[in-house]
Amino acid sequence: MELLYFAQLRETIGHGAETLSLPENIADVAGLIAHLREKGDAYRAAFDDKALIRVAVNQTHVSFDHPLTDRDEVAFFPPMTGG
Amino acid sequence: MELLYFAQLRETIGHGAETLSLPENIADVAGLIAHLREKGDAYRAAFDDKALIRVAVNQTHVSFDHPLTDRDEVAFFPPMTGG
Amino acid sequence: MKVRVQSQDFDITAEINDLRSGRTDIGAIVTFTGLVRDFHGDHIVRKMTLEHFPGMAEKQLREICQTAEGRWPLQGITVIHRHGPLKPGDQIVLVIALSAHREAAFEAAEFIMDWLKTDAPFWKKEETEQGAEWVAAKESDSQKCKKWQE
Amino acid sequence: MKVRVQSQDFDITAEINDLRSGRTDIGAIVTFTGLVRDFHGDHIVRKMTLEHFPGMAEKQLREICQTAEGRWPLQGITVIHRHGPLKPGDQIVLVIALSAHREAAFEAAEFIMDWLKTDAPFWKKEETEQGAEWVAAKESDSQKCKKWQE
Repeated sequence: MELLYFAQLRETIGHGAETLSLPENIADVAGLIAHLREKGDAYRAAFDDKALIRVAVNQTHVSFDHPLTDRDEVAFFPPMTGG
Repeated sequence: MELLYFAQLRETIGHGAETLSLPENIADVAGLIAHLREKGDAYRAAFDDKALIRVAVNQTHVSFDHPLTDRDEVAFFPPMTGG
Repeated sequence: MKVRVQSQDFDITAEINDLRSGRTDIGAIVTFTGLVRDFHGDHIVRKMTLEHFPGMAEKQLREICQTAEGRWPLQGITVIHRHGPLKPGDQIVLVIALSAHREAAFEAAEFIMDWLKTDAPFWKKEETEQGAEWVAAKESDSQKCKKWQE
Repeated sequence: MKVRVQSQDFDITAEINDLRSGRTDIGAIVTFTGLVRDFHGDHIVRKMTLEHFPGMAEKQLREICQTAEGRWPLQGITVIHRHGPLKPGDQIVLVIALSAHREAAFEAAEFIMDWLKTDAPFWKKEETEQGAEWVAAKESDSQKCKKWQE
């Protein structure tokens, strides 16, 4: 799957995009976040406060219980501040 | 006093401005309208429906019981339709 | 506050730039432009003439703007109202409201338009295929003013 | 409906003319323009950078406009949102709503702005004398969206 990070998350993690093979035991966004937090301090810091994380799967806003497949594009970013 | 007429009132009366010596027995706008209605058919037609008449004394919207003096400028016109 | 009653047309970008004039503390600009429509009910409108009460028109527009300034934190207001002969598609009126915050700019512009409709001495005469006719005031316009008094 | 996400600036009059393109059935044009302010709270803002999610930004803006079109009788909508480096006074976003009636144009423009603030993937980073900082989302912006759901 494709992972994208924007704004603070991109800066904290250190890159804006990466490819990941979705482990079979991960069923939803919450599971993916738990998996990413195991990848090191930068990821743990980026995903520290779930209240400040928004997620889009294939460019549609979803909640943390949204199911995932290995073909999804998953984007993580903070609450939006455009306009 | 100076009298001004706008829009339908100006067209019905046939002119947009005139000077009038305010008769002593006229105390307010309603009295002035009654007086003007005596001036002929055109005036009577113009002031036929009081619900469609607005009045400004010295360029301020007033109601029909507003007092008048001979130095006032009195403007009569229909409800406004700008914008 | 800039209030103008004029027969000439206006340019929205130019009026905004004039109002901003180098300021960098403005967050929100709302503009309203009213145009002559080519229809009114089921009548086709060919031309329109806008009559006004010179002097009082400007005075009323200024008073409406002052009321808006007292009610919202505004950084600038422009109101331009045209008079004279107009045709469908022509611009009639422009309201610009500047504020640090978008809600104030939106509300002030709508407030000024609602009051302008019922309090500023302008009258529209339309030329249709059925002849020339003065536009009747709409009860809905009076109602819109009332909502600001709640 | 015209939706653009671009680094270039825009001209309001030109965008209105493009949207009207010879039509004479439009009665009301409301525009909202958001600008970079030189202050945020008590911090002086020197520069701003707008990051966005290409593709999803346009998609979200189109969806918000479609919702507005379903809710109000509109004759045209333009939304332009800039990205990249900006400075105080620069234009960030433009919303134009055209309708036969002013109330629809006002409400649609405000609706689009309220939803854009919370649903369109753009993020502001400000450079102040205290350093560079990502702007925090405001709870008041989420509240403004709720009023449209009542």
